[in-house]
Amino acid sequence: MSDAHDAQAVKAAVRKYLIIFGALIVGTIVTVLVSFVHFGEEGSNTINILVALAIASVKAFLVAGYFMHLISERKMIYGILLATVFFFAGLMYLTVWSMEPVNLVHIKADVP
Amino acid sequence: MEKLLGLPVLASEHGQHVDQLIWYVHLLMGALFVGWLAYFLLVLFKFRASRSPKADYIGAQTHATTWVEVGVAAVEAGLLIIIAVPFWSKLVDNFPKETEAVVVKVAAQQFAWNFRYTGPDGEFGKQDIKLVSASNSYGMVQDDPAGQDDIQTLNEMRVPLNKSVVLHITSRDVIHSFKVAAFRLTQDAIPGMMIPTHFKATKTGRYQIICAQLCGNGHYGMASGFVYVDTEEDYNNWIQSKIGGGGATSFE
Amino acid sequence: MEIPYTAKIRPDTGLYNAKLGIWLFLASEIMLFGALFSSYILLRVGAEPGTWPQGLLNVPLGTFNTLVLICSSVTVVLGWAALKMNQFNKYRIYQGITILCALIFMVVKSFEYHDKFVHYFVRLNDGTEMNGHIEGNPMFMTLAKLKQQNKAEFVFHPDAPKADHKEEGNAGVAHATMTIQTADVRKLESWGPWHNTFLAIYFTLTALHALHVIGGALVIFMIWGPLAGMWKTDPERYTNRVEVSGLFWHFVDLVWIFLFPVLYLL
Amino acid sequence: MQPKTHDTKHHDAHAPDHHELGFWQKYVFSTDHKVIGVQYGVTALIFMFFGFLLMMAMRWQIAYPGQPMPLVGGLLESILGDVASGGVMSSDLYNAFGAMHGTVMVFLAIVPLAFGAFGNLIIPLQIGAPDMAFPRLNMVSYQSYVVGGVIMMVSFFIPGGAAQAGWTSYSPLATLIPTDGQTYWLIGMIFLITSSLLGSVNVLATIIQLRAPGMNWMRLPFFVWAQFVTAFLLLLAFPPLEAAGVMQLMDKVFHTSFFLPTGLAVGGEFADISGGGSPLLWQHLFWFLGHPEVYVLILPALGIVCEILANNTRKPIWGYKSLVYSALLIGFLSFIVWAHHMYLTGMGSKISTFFQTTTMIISIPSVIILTCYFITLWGGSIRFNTPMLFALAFLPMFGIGGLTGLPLGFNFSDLHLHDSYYVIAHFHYVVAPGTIFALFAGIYYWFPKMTGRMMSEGLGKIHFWLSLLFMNLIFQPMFMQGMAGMSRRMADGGANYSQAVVGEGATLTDTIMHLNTTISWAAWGLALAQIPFIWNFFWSIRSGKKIESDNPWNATTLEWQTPTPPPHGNFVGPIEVHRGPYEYSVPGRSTDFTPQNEK
Ligand code: HEA
Ligand code: HEA
Ligand code: CUA
Ligand SMILES: [Cu+2]
Repeated sequence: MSDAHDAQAVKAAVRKYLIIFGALIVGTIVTVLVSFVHFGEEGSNTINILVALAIASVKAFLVAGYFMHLISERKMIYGILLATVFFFAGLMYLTVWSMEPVNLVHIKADVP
Repeated sequence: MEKLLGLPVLASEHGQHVDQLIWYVHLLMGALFVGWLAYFLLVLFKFRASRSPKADYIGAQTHATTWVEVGVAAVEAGLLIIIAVPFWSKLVDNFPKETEAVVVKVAAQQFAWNFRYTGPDGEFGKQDIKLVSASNSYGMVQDDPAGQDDIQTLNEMRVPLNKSVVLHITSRDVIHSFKVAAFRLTQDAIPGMMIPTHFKATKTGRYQIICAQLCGNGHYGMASGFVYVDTEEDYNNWIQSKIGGGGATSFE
Repeated sequence: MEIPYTAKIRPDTGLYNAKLGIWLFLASEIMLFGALFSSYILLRVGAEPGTWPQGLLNVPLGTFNTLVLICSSVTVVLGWAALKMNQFNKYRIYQGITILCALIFMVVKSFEYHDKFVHYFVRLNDGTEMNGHIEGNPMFMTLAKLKQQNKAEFVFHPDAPKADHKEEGNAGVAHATMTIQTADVRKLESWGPWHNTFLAIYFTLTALHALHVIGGALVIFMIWGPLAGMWKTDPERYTNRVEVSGLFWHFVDLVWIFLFPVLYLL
Repeated sequence: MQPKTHDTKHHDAHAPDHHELGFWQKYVFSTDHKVIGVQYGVTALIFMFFGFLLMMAMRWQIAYPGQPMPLVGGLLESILGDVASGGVMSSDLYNAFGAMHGTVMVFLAIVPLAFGAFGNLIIPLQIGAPDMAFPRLNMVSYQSYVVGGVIMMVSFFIPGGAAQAGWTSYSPLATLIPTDGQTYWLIGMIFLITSSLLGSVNVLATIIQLRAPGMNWMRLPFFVWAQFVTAFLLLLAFPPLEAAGVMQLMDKVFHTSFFLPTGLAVGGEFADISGGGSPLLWQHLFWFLGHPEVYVLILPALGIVCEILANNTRKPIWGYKSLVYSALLIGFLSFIVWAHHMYLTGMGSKISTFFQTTTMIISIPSVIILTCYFITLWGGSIRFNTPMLFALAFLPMFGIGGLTGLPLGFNFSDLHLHDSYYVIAHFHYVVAPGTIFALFAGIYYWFPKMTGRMMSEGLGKIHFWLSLLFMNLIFQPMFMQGMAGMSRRMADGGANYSQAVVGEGATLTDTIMHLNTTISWAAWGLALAQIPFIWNFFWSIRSGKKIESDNPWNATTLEWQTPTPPPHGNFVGPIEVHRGPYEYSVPGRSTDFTPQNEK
């Protein structure tokens, strides 16, 4: 495994890791700065949430993709993660959907 | 068919459709069960080792089973589309107009049922959560005029015959469940939520309210609540007799 | 018979056992944190409009901790790369930094927790509500404890009302030290998880995350120190161990990448 | 540490064989999958028996509410104190026993037995692996299970007793009951969940990585497939419950309000909590596990039945591929049907339509699996030995349980049946004469593999016929009670409800009430019917008939192609697989079975 060819590849990878490191730091700082700016309509912070989550997702992609080598991982792992993501999405989406007021017949009881 | 299945008396309008659905599903189940069981016993007899010493590598070559499976799926789909979905929508989406119905607020507590009627003005009095206390369990705002004629009862709910009744169900402490078997109606009473449901009684009488959700050590004894289905006249008399007892609390 | 593929890769799956194992484990971790995130969303969406507290947390400290974790993530992967290139000493240094980062993270976190535990909410019998600190900065003080200790009064430093952020409850209260009679107090509680739903989910999520940090750091430390002898006997398996513990560590970092904006900024 | 008691027994049983490993390494901290499997099995059987004991006590209270319990009443009073004063079971105690019966049966008995024991014992052998992929993790998984179990047991003896809010632990009730039982329950659950997670990682890695050469996916015995899907369910469905458990623990211990809404008035007093939580959130997270969990209970059973059917019909399983795809489909769909347990929590029509549609869809693969089993019987040469009897009885019993899931799956009929004894009967038919029968079948079937001795056929048949009779006597009447409107979780068996009304509108008629007594006597009969089994089990370990070959059932799968009991490392030489799992009665062969490793 650790033959000469491999070592070459690893050396190249190290450069990549450092670049990503930089990107992650920048990402963090941007997230913080952006949080002080208010986007969209007054009283709604939907856009702010989306922006913050978008940056976080990019960062997550970088960590998972490169530090965790997911980009070049095997089919089996993709399969497992795909299933997980699917079920997670199901849990999140269906639960949130089930509890959305428009989908429920009940209202919040202000008084017992 | 009620007798055959052992269902309790039926006293509500939508209940007949509940019974229908239960009946049809059981027909499907019965057909499947009897059919397969007959096959099963036959095969056990026919292919027992002493009678059939050598097994057949290939076994059955049949597509009949696919049709059974498709059939089951089709019947399930049918029941879903024809009965279950439309009638559920009717129950939860198509509420009768509250002006034309009797509206009752139901609040469960360990281990009793509280009911509240609007009284003649057709309006519930204001309530405020901060006012809830042992002596004012509904948190009634004392000087709200709409609240003066509200009627509160404990463990006694009266409804007129053949008139839509809309219930707003909630709970004060833990989750209970408002079930009246004769109405084929069950609805969880969940604290923090006001859940509406409705029914139309079709038979006068006195029906027991069952608490169908484990709610503590008194759950089994949460049995003193009743729904009385009265004639329109009796019902109105009762309402009249209750007004005046107005703002009095029903707690304890 | 030995168990196959503990170090070697199985040709048809392209994996060695531990790597598959850790990914499976991470899948379950995704569901664990995913469920908590879903709960957070539900509680937040379900909160009465305007009651969800914002800006309760210290953003600079949070940012600093984020950078610390990112840093540790890089050193983990660099350490692994060093092993791949047969540079054991370099690996030792990198992973050493990782462990250090974990320590720094935990120390900073404990300061943040402490901040909350000495911060109080008071409601007086006349309905006045205030937030602030009790003189002497005791942690977890409660009304019952005060009474137990026979303290008839205590000195209270209310928070300064913030200029732009709407602070919970203390609008209009003067920023001055005051003495409060214990008898006047109806409710006294520190800003622990019990104080409101936000703090509840904040403490739950970050404490669970912190447990992962501690666990991960311990494993990395064990491989780095006490178990390092394996590098001599079975370098391939040793490198795999470093990789696997690294995968876990990256995941911990990943969780924080989401926790930080969600809890601190939004 | 904890597992000592029963391991001593085990040690006795195996006393003759000597090894350089000491007692502790060999039996308590063993990393051999077979030993761990046996540990799991024996522990789980004991818990199962305990769960049954709880239920027998409850059945007394249901049949004769308020009367002191004979024999055990005094004992309970002296151990548990006030909750059983005068030997009468209080409703607190009834609720505690009920919650713990559910918990013990599901999490401490069936899952560890079906997944922990059978999974551990059989999977590596059937795929031709020397052990599980992570032996040490395997050991930790077992230990974590024992710790969880001990915590659950200890909770009976703390002041106030064990958890009382049902195995579903709905908040706010679970949170508001002032005693600590629920806290113990939650901590215990966290250990049990950890155990299951480690176990499932192990099983998945083993199946994916350690298959012998030639053992490709479509040559796996269906049992292995069933365990594979089960492991995935555990892996991905349990963590949300763990999250929920942590949150409920926070509610209980740190007085947060994850599941408590604003404005609770407990006992008429406005509760001083921060509020803002949601009781429904708990239900969603619980049932997100809860539903996959029921398939965790049934899939291994389906797997066991498949092995035994093929072996005792002496022919290949009909439709192997559709079995595999159905199992995968069940696994997949089981994650998106959970809210059928919540139809009556105030759902609108869109959501309930979605969930009842998925519920109906998921019944189809079950129908397919059963159909495959039925068709397999056609053209066989059926041997009626004890394992086969249990496996055969499983089919109609699971059939009844499964079919009665349908009326529950339609929200409109659930309106009447929800939380009634109909539900109790539904799921007991699937888990008791269903899963438990399959597990009995598995025990009788694989017993010679582990001990080198057969269990007695005669006693086995007595056990079978009596169990079949009593199981049906117990659970069939419950359908009638449920239909008539009897609610579950009634500490007096519904007496209050039946007495309160006379005449028209009476909820429960006398006939329905009398069934309570019938059921209870049948339950005690069922207990007696287990005596031949327990005797058979322990007696046969030492004195059962010795098997003549390593393959007493003339089976094809790999576990029978090793020495008995298998040595550490399982197989003597390298093993290679050449054919599918169920090559029975292959034309042109001299024997009616062709093992997988035979060319
Ligand atoms: C192993 C466990 C198990 C299994 C397999 C199932 C299987 C199914 N369950 Fe069940 N269920 C439980 C365990 C299980 N369940 C438990 C424990 C509860 C209660 C929890 C609680 O509240 O405490 C419950 C509750 C429950 C409810 C909630 C009821 C309520 O609370 O109101 C519902 C509603 O949809 C439901 C539906 C179903 C359906 C549609 C299936 C389907 O998957 C069934 C599919 C199977 C078939 C359709 C059978 C096919 C067979 C044939 C066609 C041949 C038959 C003939 C012969 C053999 C002769 N179940
Ligand atoms: C896997 C799950 C499982 C199993 C197997 C069982 C098995 C049984 N259950 Fe239970 N039950 C539940 C899960 C289970 N149950 C759940 C989840 C609930 C709901 C709880 C709640 O409301 O929260 C419940 C509730 C429940 C109730 C309703 C209580 C109520 O609502 O008030 C009743 C009533 O009769 C009941 C009865 C029985 C009976 C008679 C058996 C019998 O079939 C038991 C048969 C057992 C055996 C035959 C044991 C054999 C064991 C051995 C022989 C051991 C041998 C040992 C060695 C060899 C070492 N159960
Ligand atoms: Cu109220 Cu049960
Ligand atoms: Cu279900």
